Amino acid sequence: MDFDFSDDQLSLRDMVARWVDKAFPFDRRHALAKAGGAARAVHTELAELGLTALVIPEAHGGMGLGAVEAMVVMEELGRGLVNAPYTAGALMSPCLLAAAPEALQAAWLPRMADGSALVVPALQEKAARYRLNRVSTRAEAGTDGVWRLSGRKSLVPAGDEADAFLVPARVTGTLDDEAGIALFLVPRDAAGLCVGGHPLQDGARAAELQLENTPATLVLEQAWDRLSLAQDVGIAAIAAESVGLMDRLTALTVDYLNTRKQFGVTLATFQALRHRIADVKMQLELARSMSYYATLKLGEAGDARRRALSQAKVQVGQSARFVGQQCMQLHGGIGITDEYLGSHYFKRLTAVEMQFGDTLHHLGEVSDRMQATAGVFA
Amino acid sequence: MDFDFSDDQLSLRDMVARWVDKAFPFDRRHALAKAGGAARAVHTELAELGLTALVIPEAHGGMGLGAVEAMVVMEELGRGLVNAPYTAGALMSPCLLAAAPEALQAAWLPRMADGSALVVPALQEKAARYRLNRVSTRAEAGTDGVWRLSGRKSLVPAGDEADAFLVPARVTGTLDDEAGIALFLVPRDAAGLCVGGHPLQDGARAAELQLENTPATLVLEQAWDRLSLAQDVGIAAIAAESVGLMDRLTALTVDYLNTRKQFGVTLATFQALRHRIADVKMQLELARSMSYYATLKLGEAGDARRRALSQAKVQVGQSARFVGQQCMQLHGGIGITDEYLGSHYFKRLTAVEMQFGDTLHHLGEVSDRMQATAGVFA
Amino acid sequence: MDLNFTPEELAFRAEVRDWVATHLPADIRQKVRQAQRLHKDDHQRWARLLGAKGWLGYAWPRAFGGPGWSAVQKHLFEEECALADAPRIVPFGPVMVAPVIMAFGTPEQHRRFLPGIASGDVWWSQGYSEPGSGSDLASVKTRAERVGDHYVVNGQKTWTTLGQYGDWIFCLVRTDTQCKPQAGISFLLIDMKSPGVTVRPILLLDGEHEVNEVFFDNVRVPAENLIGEENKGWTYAKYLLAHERTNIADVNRAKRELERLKRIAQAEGVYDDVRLRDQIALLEVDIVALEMMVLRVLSAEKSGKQSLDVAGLLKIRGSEIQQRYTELMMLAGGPCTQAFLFEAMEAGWQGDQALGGLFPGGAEHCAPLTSHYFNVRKTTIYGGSNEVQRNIVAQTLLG
Amino acid sequence: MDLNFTPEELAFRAEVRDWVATHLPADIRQKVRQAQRLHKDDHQRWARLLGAKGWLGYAWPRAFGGPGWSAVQKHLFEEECALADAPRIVPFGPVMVAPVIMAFGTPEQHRRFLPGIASGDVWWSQGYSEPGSGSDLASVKTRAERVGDHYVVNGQKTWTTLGQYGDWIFCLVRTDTQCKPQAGISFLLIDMKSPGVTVRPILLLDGEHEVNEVFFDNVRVPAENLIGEENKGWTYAKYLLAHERTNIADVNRAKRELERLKRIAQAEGVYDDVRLRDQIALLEVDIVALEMMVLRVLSAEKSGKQSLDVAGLLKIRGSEIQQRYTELMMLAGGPCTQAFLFEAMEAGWQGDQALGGLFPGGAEHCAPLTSHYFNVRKTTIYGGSNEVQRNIVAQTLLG
Repeated sequence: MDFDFSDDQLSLRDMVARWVDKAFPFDRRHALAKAGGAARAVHTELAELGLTALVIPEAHGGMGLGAVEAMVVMEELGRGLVNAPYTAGALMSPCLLAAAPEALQAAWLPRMADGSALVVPALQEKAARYRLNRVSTRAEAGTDGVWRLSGRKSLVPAGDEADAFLVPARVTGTLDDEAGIALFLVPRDAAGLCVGGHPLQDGARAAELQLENTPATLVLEQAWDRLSLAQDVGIAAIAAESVGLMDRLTALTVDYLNTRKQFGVTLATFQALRHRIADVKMQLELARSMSYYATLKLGEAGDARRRALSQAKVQVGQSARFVGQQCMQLHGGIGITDEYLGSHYFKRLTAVEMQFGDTLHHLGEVSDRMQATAGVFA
Repeated sequence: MDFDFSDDQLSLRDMVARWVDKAFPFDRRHALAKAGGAARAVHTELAELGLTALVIPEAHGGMGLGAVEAMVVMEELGRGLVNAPYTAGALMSPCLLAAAPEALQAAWLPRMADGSALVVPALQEKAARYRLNRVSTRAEAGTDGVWRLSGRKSLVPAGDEADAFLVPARVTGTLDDEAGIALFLVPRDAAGLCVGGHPLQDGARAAELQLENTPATLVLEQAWDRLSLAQDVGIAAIAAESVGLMDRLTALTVDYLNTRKQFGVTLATFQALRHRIADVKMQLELARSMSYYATLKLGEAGDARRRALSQAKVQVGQSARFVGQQCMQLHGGIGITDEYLGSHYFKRLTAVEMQFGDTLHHLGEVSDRMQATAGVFA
Repeated sequence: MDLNFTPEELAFRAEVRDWVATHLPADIRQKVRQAQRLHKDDHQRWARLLGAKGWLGYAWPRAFGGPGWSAVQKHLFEEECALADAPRIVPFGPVMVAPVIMAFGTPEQHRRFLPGIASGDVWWSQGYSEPGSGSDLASVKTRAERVGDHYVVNGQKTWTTLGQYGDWIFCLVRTDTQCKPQAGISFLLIDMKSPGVTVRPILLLDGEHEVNEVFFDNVRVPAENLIGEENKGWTYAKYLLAHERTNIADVNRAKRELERLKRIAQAEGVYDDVRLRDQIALLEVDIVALEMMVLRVLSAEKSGKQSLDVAGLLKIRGSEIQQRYTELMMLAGGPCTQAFLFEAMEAGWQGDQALGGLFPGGAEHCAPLTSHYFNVRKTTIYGGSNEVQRNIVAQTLLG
Repeated sequence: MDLNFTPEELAFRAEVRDWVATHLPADIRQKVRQAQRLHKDDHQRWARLLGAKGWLGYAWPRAFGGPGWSAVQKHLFEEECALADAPRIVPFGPVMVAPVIMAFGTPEQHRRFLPGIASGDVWWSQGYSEPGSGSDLASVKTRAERVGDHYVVNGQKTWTTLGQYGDWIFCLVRTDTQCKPQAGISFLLIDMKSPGVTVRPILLLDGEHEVNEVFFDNVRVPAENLIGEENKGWTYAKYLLAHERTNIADVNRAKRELERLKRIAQAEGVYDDVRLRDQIALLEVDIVALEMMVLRVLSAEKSGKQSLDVAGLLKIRGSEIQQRYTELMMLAGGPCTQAFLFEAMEAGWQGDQALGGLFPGGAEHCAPLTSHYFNVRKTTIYGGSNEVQRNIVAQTLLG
């Protein structure tokens, strides 16, 4: 039981933080968002730092590091408000591809590691909302032995900048069956694939994919467990990102309270506001605790992992909403302007709560999985 | 649209308030509670004031007044923390008996009006929790034409001080069927009736009734609608009582904040506490608003009345909990002592939330009855 | 005690309902119903229609050409407008500055300014807040120096809502720096076309241009544009703020938006999800309670028997409810509300047809939901922040 | 980073678990499990068993006869005791005054006082709060005047938990009235059997006798009972409060009570009611998050690498969670928890058999639920109210 970071992990954190300081100031971030959220260039810079190789096995040109390192990177990307498809492209996709045939791994992972290829999962179907198992996209094996996919995927991260997509599609079963979902790889230039990119509220970019008899390579036939794991990897990643976001937004708010004067004194002299910032700190530390929990539970077996990750998402979702809203309120008018850094942290925190299932959704997941005992070592 | 009280209503309020001031000081209330909560003597005093006659028709010796007058009385009884079986004996039972055969009304209502008889409803079955329709007590008509009841009722208000009980029992149907519930009158000295009285957490008194082939008089054969109405009368009554309770507890807390010194200044100088009392005031006024709503909606038809009363109970339940808990907190240690008046308001507010359905129960009722439009005039 | 409106009140309501149904332009109604972007022309068309009917200054007394409605009638008018998906009346002219002009202006000022406000022809803006003054309104720094028969104004106002459309602006300006902050303030009406007035947009976090900074650089303002006495402006400012409180809870719109929330939840297939539905049910209770509180205020005004000072509570609760329904709409809309298309705020936007049929927002109703959630973060900050309101409420209780 | 305990830590946990399972008397365990009333004998039997094992002073260093456990070991010990339904260790002796005696007492005082604390034979009480001092602890008024080789003590302490059983009491007393409040306080140990000491019960709102007033009327206390220097008591008091923070979150007991809440909900047939169940699920998340926060503190103490000052947060959250689980237990228990039988708090109470079989509470678990809900209202007030804790948290952030 040890929550210290190793020296290597601390160096990793410093490296990311230094890059943010140097290369990702607010005006760059703001300009990228205004321009529609394209972030491939940022992804490339992260690749140059070696970060896209982080969790890819050494055998495939990666660094073979683990969930804790991913958490460290995500916290710093959050603190720096970096909108890059890192969770999708550098953490979730390698997790999904780890279950692929060796040749497919060899074909893609090294290029993903060096940043020359960006592969992102396309897990969301609009009508499914947060049900990962509600897959209506169909896959059929043609007489030529080629799988072809038809259907539609939404909110695919950096979709119109990616080189390929990891697409779950239904081979058998009814709409919600967990069995019968297979995972495919579809290059962006595949026939019958239409990609429509659009900006997101948080300043990033996503795309809608329309597949019509689009040829695809099979990654994994019974993909449900792996999809669930990859989404949990995503949850842990954005939990860590949220901690970074909240940490920095809280710091901004503390600075503001200590600077802004009303009625001749700083806002920090008002007890009601002092207690509010104490409540913000509470939510931040609870979320940080559950971010650690999420990351350290990723290695557990199915249901124990699922329960833990949903518990974490419930806490992070509540914290993100509270910290975001209260820090806006504590800033007054300046906080809700587009030119102020803080409002963009709030917007990203809003998006985080709705990514991979909102708070009510994950509360349902926790509720469905409750056992007699509970706790970290239950 | 008019929320002013008439002069008669204001006089009624003053009369009750004067009686509380003169005859029901805290030490009397405290002593009654300590002695087990018996309140028949208090009921008799309210009868002497004419209050037990309030809603009973003039034809039966009552004053024939309505829901607004009942609300006025209940607010004052709440403000005075009066634990008498007024809601049960003077408001709900007359409502139930209004559907009885004329002879039965003539036999009981005049004596209820003058306080010589106390008749209370026995609506609660333990396993039913808050489901009024879950009636497992059985009624069977013997060959002698006499109905006999068997079953058990819980938490019957002032049960071991009452003269008779109004008891719902199942004639036909399965456990939860609304049809098939009839209402009976059972005198306390009926054969096969065992009454076990006990104190309540709020200082009042209730009883457990055990009925074994107990002979009973039929009040109403299809009693469901009337039972539901009577419970809604009860909800409106305790909503008004809660307003009185909260009003007084808030005033006590305001006094305390303006008196108690810490760090050389009164507590009222601390902004965090000032904001808390503002939040208390908010909950009080929302509850007061919904108490009016509850009372003024009692005359509406079935589902509209039900929805309104449940909406009111949700608000009052939330307010009662918040105001009770926060006023305790604002008092610090003194607030939670038995010798301090305020703690008894808190205890009654706790009981109110769990009477006739707690907040979650009524939220379910509201949710089940939602319509496209909402609002006071929806 | 009676929850019902009188027959007269009901007849009045029916009259308003009929008139609004007949006169509110369908395109404007559709924009409001879809919560899309309103432009100057939309606001002004509706204002002029109301103006022609004599209802733009709906709270004005008859003496000044208003309809002389009772508090209940004003409420019913507001409710009918909200339920019919009419745009909010832009308040700066008819609701805010007009009562000040009526109460403290000269007959000449009445003649000069009120007709343009009543007709909807002249667009007024508000010049209260400054960069250094948020809740601390009296710390006005914008300077007005008397030079002959003019004031020369220098300084900056901010958070000027829809100021980009403004013809005139009413301002708190400092005319005396040697006294207590409140004592040296004057209330000045300034033609925004005067040389030296610059309006600069402030984008809010939803990306919309709703508020502005207004700069004054040696702006010459005729002395006859001063309202009341010099250095007495704080009195007039407080009078205005008290009038601003009307309809502060905005419960009529909340009722309308609750209906919309239910429509969205149904369309998205989550109306029967007990978790979300319970949140909607709780909000429904909140809104009914707020409406009852508003009705209690109206009743008290009507009878004059008992005063009911709950303005602070109405502001707090009304703004919290606004924030809550937009939050629930966003959550009901689901993940696709996180797509951001600036065009989606415009009428005529084709929803699902955008992006070659690939916009993820699906039904049009989802597109603006997150923007709206962002937009209403302001409601707990402006008009006296909810923290300031709590101070006021506590003051009435604790002294 | 590693969420797992080391093999050594796990072995330690197993040892504690075995020992507690073997030694905790079944009747005491049953009372704790049913949340019934514990009497002096219950507390003391368990204290003496722990004392005999050398574990009553489980946080003591070896130098003073303690086990010298690490922070993690202390946590595991607390957790195992909680999970086994052991009573809380009454903290006033072993957890509160002992560290002060060790740190600031003389060798003679060590010899005289520590053995009785370690063995569980001597019952200590706390004399901090006074009627006029709640959160403002330094406003101590109880006077101790030096007369020869004695102090003569006059005044009153209050909120003295379980003081009715006390053999000794440690008190903050005022020995100098001419200086700043903090500067004139001394730390005095007083034999409660001394003439002039009177203990008077305060009933709390649940009707239980848990706290007391303690009056001092010309009580003569030998000067050798002074800890450290005269007028330096405030320093020792703060040292004690810092030590009191150990286990302040009480998350181990919360885990246990969550389990009990689920048992109650199941027994009452509402475990599958989604509305209540969601509330339990939310509480489960709260408890896991609190436990992780506690573990982070332990890890920081273990490595010494990074300090983690979240004591205020732990107090706030821990107490809120205590209040919440008792509230949910009451709500899960349903309307029959509103029945009040004082006897129901006693072991041996026959539950459904009381009142001739007519007690409505049904299953025994329901009887004390409302009393417990009432009882724990204190947790957000005592030990530095949650408002004071928020002041402290804000201070670390804002200065």
